[in-house]
Amino acid sequence: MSNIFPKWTNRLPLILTVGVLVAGACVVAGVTYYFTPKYTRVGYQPIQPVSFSHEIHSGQMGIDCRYCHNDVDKSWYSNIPSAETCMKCHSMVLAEDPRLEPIRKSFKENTPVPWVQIHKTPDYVYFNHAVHVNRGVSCVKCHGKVNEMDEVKHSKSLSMAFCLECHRNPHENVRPQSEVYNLNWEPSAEWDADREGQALVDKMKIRSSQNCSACHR
Amino acid sequence: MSKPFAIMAEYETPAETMAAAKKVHGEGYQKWDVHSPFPIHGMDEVMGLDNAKVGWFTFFGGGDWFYNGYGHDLFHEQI
Amino acid sequence: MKMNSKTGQVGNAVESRYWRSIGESMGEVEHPEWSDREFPEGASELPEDFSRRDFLKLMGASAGLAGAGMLGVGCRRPEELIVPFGAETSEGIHGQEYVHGVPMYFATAMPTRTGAIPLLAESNEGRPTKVSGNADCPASKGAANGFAYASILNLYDPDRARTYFKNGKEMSKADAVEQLKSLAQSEGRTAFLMPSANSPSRDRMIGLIKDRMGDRVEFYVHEAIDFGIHARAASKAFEQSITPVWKFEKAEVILSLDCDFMGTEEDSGLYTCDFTKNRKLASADDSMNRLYSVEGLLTQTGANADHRLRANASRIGAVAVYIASKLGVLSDANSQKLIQDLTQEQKHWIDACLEDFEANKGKGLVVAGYRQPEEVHILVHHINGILGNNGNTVEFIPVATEQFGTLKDLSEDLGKYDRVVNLGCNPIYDGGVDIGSKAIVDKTEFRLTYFKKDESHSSLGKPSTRLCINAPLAHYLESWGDARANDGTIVSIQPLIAPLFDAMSELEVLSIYASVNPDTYQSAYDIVKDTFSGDSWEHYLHQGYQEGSKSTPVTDLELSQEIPSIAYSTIPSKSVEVVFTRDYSVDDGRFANNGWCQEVPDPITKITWDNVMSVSRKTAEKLGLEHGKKAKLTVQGKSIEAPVWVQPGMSDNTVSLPLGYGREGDLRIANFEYEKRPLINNNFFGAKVIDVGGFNFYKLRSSGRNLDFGEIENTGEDYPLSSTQEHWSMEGRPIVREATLEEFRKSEKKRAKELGKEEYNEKHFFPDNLGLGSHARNEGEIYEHPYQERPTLKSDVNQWGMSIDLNSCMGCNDCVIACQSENNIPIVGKEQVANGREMHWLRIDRYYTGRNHNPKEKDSDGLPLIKKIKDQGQNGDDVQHAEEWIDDPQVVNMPMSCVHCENAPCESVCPVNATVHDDEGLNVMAYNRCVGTRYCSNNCAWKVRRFNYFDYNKRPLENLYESPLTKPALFLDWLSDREKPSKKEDEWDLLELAKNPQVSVRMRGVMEKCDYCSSRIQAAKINKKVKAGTGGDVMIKDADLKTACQSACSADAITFGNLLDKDSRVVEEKNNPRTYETLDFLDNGARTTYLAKVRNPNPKMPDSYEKPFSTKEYKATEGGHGDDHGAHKGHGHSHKEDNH
Amino acid sequence: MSESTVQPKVETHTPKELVRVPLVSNNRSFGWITNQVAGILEGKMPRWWNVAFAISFLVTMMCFTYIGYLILTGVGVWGLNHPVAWGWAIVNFVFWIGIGHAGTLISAVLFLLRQKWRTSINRTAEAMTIFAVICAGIFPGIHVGRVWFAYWLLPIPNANAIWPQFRSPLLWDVFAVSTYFTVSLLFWYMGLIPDLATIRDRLRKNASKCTTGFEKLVNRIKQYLYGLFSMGWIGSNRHWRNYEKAYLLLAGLSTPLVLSVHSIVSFDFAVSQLPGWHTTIFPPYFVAGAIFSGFGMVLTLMIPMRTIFNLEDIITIRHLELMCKVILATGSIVGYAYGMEFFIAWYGGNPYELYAFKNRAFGPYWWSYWIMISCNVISPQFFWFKWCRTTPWFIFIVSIFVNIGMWFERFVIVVTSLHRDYLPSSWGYYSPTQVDILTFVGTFGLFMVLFLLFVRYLPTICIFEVKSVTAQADPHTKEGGADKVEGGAH
Repeated sequence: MSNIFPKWTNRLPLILTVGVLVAGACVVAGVTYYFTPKYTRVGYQPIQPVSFSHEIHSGQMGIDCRYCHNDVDKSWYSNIPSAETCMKCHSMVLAEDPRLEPIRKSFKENTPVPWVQIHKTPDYVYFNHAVHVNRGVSCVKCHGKVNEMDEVKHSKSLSMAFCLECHRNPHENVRPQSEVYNLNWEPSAEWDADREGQALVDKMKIRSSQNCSACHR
Repeated sequence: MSKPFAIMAEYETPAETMAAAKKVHGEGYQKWDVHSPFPIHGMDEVMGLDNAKVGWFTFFGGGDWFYNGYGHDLFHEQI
Repeated sequence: MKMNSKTGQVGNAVESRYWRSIGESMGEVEHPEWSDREFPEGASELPEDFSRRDFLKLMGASAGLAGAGMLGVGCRRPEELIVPFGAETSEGIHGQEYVHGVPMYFATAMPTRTGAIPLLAESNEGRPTKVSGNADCPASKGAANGFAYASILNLYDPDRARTYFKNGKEMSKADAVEQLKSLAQSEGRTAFLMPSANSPSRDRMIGLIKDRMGDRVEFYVHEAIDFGIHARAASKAFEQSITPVWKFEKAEVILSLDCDFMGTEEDSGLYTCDFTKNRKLASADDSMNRLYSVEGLLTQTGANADHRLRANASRIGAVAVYIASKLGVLSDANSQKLIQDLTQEQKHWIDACLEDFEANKGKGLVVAGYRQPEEVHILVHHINGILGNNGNTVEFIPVATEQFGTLKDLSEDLGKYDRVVNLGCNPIYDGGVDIGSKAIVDKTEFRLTYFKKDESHSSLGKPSTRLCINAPLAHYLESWGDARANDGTIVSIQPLIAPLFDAMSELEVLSIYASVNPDTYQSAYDIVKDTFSGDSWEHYLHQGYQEGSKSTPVTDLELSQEIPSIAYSTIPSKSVEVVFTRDYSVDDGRFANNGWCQEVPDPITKITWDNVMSVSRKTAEKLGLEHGKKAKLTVQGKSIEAPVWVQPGMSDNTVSLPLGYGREGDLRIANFEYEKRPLINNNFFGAKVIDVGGFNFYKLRSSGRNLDFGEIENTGEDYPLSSTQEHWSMEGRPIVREATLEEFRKSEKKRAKELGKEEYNEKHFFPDNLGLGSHARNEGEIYEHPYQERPTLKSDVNQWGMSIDLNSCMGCNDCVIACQSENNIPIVGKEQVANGREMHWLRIDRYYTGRNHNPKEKDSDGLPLIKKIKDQGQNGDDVQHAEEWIDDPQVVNMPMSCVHCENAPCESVCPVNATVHDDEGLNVMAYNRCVGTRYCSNNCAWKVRRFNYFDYNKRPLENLYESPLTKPALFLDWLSDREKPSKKEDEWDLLELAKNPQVSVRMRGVMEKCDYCSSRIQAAKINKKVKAGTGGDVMIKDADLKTACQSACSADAITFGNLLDKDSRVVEEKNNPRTYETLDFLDNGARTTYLAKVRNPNPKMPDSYEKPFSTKEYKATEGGHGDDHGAHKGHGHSHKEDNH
Repeated sequence: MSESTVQPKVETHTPKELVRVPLVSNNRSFGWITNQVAGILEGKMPRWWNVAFAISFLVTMMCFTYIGYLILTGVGVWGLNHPVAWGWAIVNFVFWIGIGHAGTLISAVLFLLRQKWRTSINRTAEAMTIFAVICAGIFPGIHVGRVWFAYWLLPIPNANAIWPQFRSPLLWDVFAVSTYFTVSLLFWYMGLIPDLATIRDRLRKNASKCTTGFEKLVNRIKQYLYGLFSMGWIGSNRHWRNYEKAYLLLAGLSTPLVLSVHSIVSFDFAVSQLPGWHTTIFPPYFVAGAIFSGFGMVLTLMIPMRTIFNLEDIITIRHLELMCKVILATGSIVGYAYGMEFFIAWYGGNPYELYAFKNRAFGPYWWSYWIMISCNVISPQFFWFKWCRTTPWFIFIVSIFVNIGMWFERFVIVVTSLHRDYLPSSWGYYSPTQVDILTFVGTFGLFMVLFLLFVRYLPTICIFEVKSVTAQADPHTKEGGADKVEGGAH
C-alpha cells in the first residue's frame, strides 16, 4: 500500500500560512481600491447627447458657472440650463452645426435635452449646493477642474470619507467668496490655512457639522 | 544483507519503556524516539528533552495581539 | 420636465434603454472612435455592476442581496439622465419664479359645512405635499384640524373617479360638458342636491340660476351631520337671521351642554385655540378659565373639563330647563315634569355651577352641542341673555346663505321634478332609513362623484338609472373657489395643481347652469374673481383672505318672548338611549377612505380602523354585555351587530354609535379586504385574517336624527379590535403631573418667599419619582458629560429644545396627522396595529385616573389585582374594564415623541452608530446606517421608536406576509427592476406624489423616530446661512423655524426652539415653574420637558377635589414614603445652564 | 501472677486503603478501549442512525426555508411588536450559547483542576459546544432587520469612514461569541489529532480486509482524510511533549472564556436601563445558568449514547454522579439569584423594579415564570439523594427539565421586562408565530444533524486521554509494570 501523503506535504503548514497571508493582503488591497467609490465612480465619462465642452465655454471664454447653472446659489439642486440658454448665443454662433442639432430640436419642440448625469449622491444623502457656494466652497473642490475638461468627467470620489475630509477641517478648503467661481484660484504663497482659512471660518461662523444630521434625514 | 535501517523494541508496560529509554539515552544515542499511545508521565526527563518552545510562541503571539489591539495607542502619541 | 418624482434626489430619470448617442438612437452610423472611448484611456472596463451605490435608491431596495444582484442585471451602471426644463421657467407657476428644489407656499382654504379653514399649502416640485394652518389669517389665527391636514392624502386617493362615463361608456370631459349644457337648457324642473357650504361665489351662482330658471329649479342641501342647527336656533330666538360666533378667549367660565366644541363641532380648531389662551399659566398671579361639562358620552371637551357631570343625552334638555327655571325664565308644567327626572346630586351640581356663572356675569358662556334639539339651543340663548353673555362672549353675525330644503323635503316632493343634479352627495350611504334615496338616485341625470364606485354608484348598476352622467369631483386643492370663515371673513380657495383626472368643481357645474348662453359659461376662476370685491386680487390670493371682509356683529339682540317647550322623553325600561355621533377619525364617512384618518387612534378609545358601541361599565353589567364582544342593537325595527367597548366616563343606559364606517364599493381603505392566502394568512401563522371597516350605523338612523332608543343584547361573538394603547391606568406613576390652581398658587408663594435662600431652588412642587430624582442626580458625576469634557463638541450656535404644555394639550391628535404628512410615515393596516406595529412617531398617551383608586390595592380575595389578569388580547389588558373607579374618571393627555435625551440610552446600545448625538442636541437617526437590531427601541424608556417590520411603503397592506418565496412572480419582478414595488401600480404612483421629497422614505428593517423635523431644521439653517452669506448671523430664531407638530397644534401647546436664543419662547417655557421632565430619575436629560397640568376646580362644587386624582393615586402607591422627602427638599440640582 | 493492668484491647485499624474508584471500570485493557471507541466508526452504522439523520436533516431544511422566508419578507413574520422588539430569536440565542458553556468548562477548567474524570466526556462536551454555538450564531444573524448590512458590525475600514460603536453590548457579543467559537473549535480539534491518527492506522490495517473495489476506494479516501486531519501524528514522545504543553496553555487561555462569554451575553440585558434587566447580578447569574444548562445537555446526550454504544465502562455511573453534583450546585446558585433579584427589587425601593418583578410572577406571563421556577430550582434538588444521582433514567429526565427551565428563564427575562416597563401607555403583549416556533425547532434539527455526523465519523471519546488515566498507564504503579523493572515501584 503506497504511502498516501507525498514527501512535500511535510512543508504544507508552512505553505498554507504564507499563502493565506499573501492572499489576504491582496484581497484587502483589492477591495479597498476597486470596490470603493474611488474606483467605481472616478473616471466615469459618459457620452453626452451634445458634445458640450466646458473647456471652451468656461475655460477659454470665461463664462461664469452661474450663467447656465443659475439656481446653484438658490437651491440644493444645481440646475442644468434648458436649450433656451444655449440658443441665446447659438442661434447665431454655429447656427447650422450638426452637433448642435439636439439643442435646436429641443428649443423648437420644447422637449428637454437628455443629458447624462455624472455626479450623483445616493438618495439618502441630501447635499445642498446653495449653502456651499455661498459660503466660500468652490465648484472645483467637488467637480474638479471642469474648466479644463473637454467632456465632463467624474473627478472626485464623492464618497462619505471625501465629504468628511472637508467637514473635519473646513479651514483648509475655504476660499474668499469672490474666488468661489474662479476655478483656477490657488492659495497664494503666504496664504496659510491656519491663519487666513481659520479667519474666514470664524468670520462666517462656519460650523461644518461632522454629524449624520448634516447630510442624512 | 543490507545494513539494518533502524532497531525497534516494543514493551508491554510504560514502566519498562521508561527504563529502556533511560538506558538508550544513557548510551548517548541521538536519533531515537519513543512512541506510545498516550503521553507517559516523566518520559521527557528520561529522554533528556528540554522545555517545549510552544510557550514562547504563545507569549509572542499574545504580545503581537496586544500591540495591535491596544499597544500602538498607548505607547505612541497620536501618529 | 420629465420628473422622476421619486423622493430624494430629483431631476434624474432612469431610462431603461441604453443607447450611446443621439445617432445610435436615430439609427445613423456612429463614429467608431466615439463608441469605445466611453472611458478615458488607462481606466479598464468598469467591473461587474457593483450596485452598492444603488442599494438605497429611494431607500427602497427591498432585497438587496449583492450576490443575487450580480446575476442577470446588466454588467454596466444603468445610465441615469439629468434632464432640464423644456424652456426657461421665468414666468414659473402662479407668477412665482420657480426654482427647482425650493418648496413654494400658497394660501388656500378647505371648505367645511358652515365655512372654511384657511390653510397654507406647501408645494414641492409642482405638487402639493403638505397643508398647515394659515397663521396670518385673523379669522383662524393659524388653527386648523386633523381633517384638513389629512385632506392632502385624499387628493392622491387611487380610488378617485378618473373618467366621465355614462351607462358604463366612458366619454371625454368635453362631451360631458356638452351634455350638461343641453341638460341645463332642457325643459322640465330640476332639483339640485348639494352638500352644505358657505361660499359667496356659490350663493351668487345659485341666485343667477334662480333668475334664469325661475320656479323650474329648487336647491336642496344634504349633510349627514347638520351643523346648521346653530344658525336656525339663533335666528328663531332673536327673530333675525343670525348665527352665533363663540368667543372662548373672552369667557372666564364655560358650561358645555353636550357640546364637544374642541372635538366634533365644526370649527373645533379655532375654538381650541381660543379656549387654551386662558389656560397658559406662567406664574401664580395668572388667571385661568374654568370649564364645566354636562354630557352623556366621554368627549374630548368633557375629558378636559374641570367639572364633568354625566347625564343622558335625552336629559340635557332637562338640565337646560332646570337652569332656565332657576334663572326665572321658565316655569310651566312641562318643564316641572322634565326637572323631576334630574337626580338630587345633578341638581346640586347645577346649582353650584350656576352660582359661579352669576359671579361672572358677562364673562361666562353656555353652549349647546349640535346633537341637541332646536328648543335647547333657544333656551341656551335665553340663559346667556340673562347671564349677560350675549354680545360679550358670544357674538352674532348675519347669516349669508339662505336656508335650503333638506334631503327629506326632496324625497317627499321628488315627484315634482323631472331630474336631479347631484353635486357630491351620497344619499344611499348616509341618507337615512326613512328616505327614498334609491328613487332620488334613479332620477339623477348628472352626478359629481369623488370616488370611482361608492355606495350611490353601485346601485346605479340597475338599468333604470343608466342615463346618469358620472363626472369626477375636483378636490379643493385643484379647484378655484371662496368661502366665508367662522367670523365671516371671505377666504380664497386656489388650486395648487391642475386637476389630476380632469375633474370638475361644483362651481363649474353651477356656472354652466347659470349662464344664459351655454357656450360662454364662466370658468371657476372668473367667477371667484368677479365675486371678489376687495381692492387687490393678487393680494387677496397671496394673503388667502380679503382684508376687512369680517362681518360686523349684530348689536340689537332682542330675544323673542315665547320659548318653545322641550319634548319630554324617558328611556323605556328595557332599552337604551342611542346617540349617533360624528367620528373623530372619519368625520361622517367622507374621510373613511383616507389611510391616515383610519389609522390615527380615536382620542378617547384609542381604537384604529373601526368604530365601536361604547357603553358604561354599569350598563354592560346590567345588560350582560362583554367588553370587546359583539352585541345586537335594534333601533326602530332595524338591527346591526357591532362590538361593545366598556368606556370609562360614559353615562349609564347610553350607547354611542360613531357614524362614517361600514362603507361598500371600490374603496380600498374604507372597504379594506385582507387577502385570503391560506398558506400565509392563517391564525397559526400569526397573520390573522380579520375583517376591517367598522359598522354602518346609518342603517339604524332616520335622516337628521341624532338621538333614538333601542334594545341591545350580547351575542358573545368575538370581534378583534386594534387599539394603540391598551392600558388605561397610570399605575400611580408620576408621568403626567398635575395640581389644582390653589395648590399651584400656594406653592408659588412659598417658593417666592424662600427664593432668597439659594438651597431651595425646587422648581416645582409636583410629586416626583419618590425622590428618586434626587438620588440619581448625585453631584459627583462618575463620568464627565461629553459636553463638559470637550466643550467644542457642543454647537455654540443652536441647541434645540422643546416644551409641551399639558395644560393646553386637549389630546385632539392633529399633531399626529401633521407629523405623518410631513415625515412620510406609512400606514400599516389594522392587523399590524393590533400587533402593536403602528408607525406614528408621535402618540398621545391618554390615561384615566380614578377618584379613590389605588393601583396597588388588593382585590377582595387578597390576591394582588394584577393576578386576575386573564389575557392581554387587543381589547385592553387585565380586568380594568370591570373595575369600580372607571365610572367617573379624570382624563390626562400627554403627547409623547422622542424627547432627545442628553445621555441617550439608545445611542449607547446601537452597534453600528446609526443613532448618534448631534452637536446641536438632536438625537439623530441615520436611517441608511441602521441594520435593525432594535436594541435602541428596547432600551428607550419612553418607547417612542418605531420599527419597519415590513416594507409598508412598497408592499400591499392586504398581504404584507407575501414574499418571493411564497409568490415566485415577485422574484421575477425583483430581478427585472430592484425598485419595483409589489403594491398595485396606480396606488404606488399616486401615493408617491404625496411624499415630502425633503425626508427620506424608510425601507424595511430600519428603525425610525421623531428627529425634531430635522429636514425643517436643516432647511432653516441653510436658508439662514445662505442669507447670511459671508456674515456670521447664523443663529436660528423663533421666526425661522417651526416643527410640523408645533405649527399643527391649534392649542399652541408645543413649543420648539433654540435654547441658546435667550428671548426664544422655549427658553421662557423652560423657566416656567410648571416645567418638569418625565422619568427624570433615569438621568437621561431629556430635551423635551413638559409643563404640568393645572386644573381649576370650583371648591363649592359637590364633586370638587383638593388634589387631582393622579396625585392621590401617586400618594396611595409610591408617594407615601418619598413624597415629603422628594418634594420639599431641594433637588440639589437646578436646571444647570449648560446641560440643557 | 501479678495482676496485670487491664490492657485496653487496642485494635489497630490500619486505615483502609481508600481505593480510588477506577475511572475505567472492569479493568479494561488499552486494546479494548480503542476497539470500543474506534469500533463505532468502522462498522456499518445501525439503521436508527440513518432514520435519525434523515429526520433531523429534513427539520434543518425546514428551518432554513423559514429563515429564507424571514429574510425575504421582513422581521414582521415573527411575533415581535412594539414594545417587545426582542422575542424568541434572542431567547434562543442565549439558550443555545448557554448550552455551549459546559464544553469549555469540562475541557479547560477541569483540566487545570486535574479532575481526571473529565477525560471520558470532554470530547463530546466540546463537540456539543461547537454545535450549540453554530445554532446560537444563526439567531443574531437573522434577527437583524437588514441582514445584508450586518457586516457593518465588523470593525473593517470602509469608504464611509465610520467605525462600529464599541460601547454597544451587541458588538461585544460579536467578538465574544466568535472568540468562543474559534477557541472551542481549536480545543476540540487539538484533542482529536492523536485519535484521528489511531483511526487512520486502523484503516490502513483493515485495508486488506476490503473486498469490493468500492470498499477499497472508500477506505482509501478515509485514510486520506483522516491522515490529512491528523497532520502526520505518529505518537512520538517529542510530539507528546509539545502536545502536552500546548494543551495546558490552551486550557489556561480559554478558562476566562467560561466566565466572560456568558457575562457579555448577559450584558445585552444588564447594560440597558429597563426595570428587570438593569441589575448587576446578571453576569454571575447567567454564567451559573449557562453551566447549569450546559451540563444538562451533556447528560441528556451522554446517557442514551453510553447505553447505545455500550460505553458504560468508560462513562461510568461515577461520571454521571459527578455531573449531577455540578448541576445541583449551579441549580442552587440560579435559585439563589431568583430570590436575590426579588429581594433587591423590594429592598431597593424603586417602584418600577418592584412592579417589574411582581408583574413577572403574577402578570400575564405568570405561567412562564412558574415553569421556570419549578424546572430550574426544584428539579435539581432531587440530586441531594444518592439514588437520584446514580439512576441514569432519572438523571435523563431531570436534565430535560433543566433545559426546559433554562429556556423559560430567558423567555421570562426578555419578554416580561420588555412588555411592561416605565410608561403604562406603551404596555403590550407578545406571542410567537409559527415562524418563531418552527425556526427554533429547526435549530434542534441542525444540532442533531451535526451531532449525528460527529458520532458517525469521529471518535466520541478521547481514546488516549482515557488510556492515560487508567492504572496501567502510570509507570509508577504495579499495573503500569513498575514491578517488572528493578528499582521497583516506589
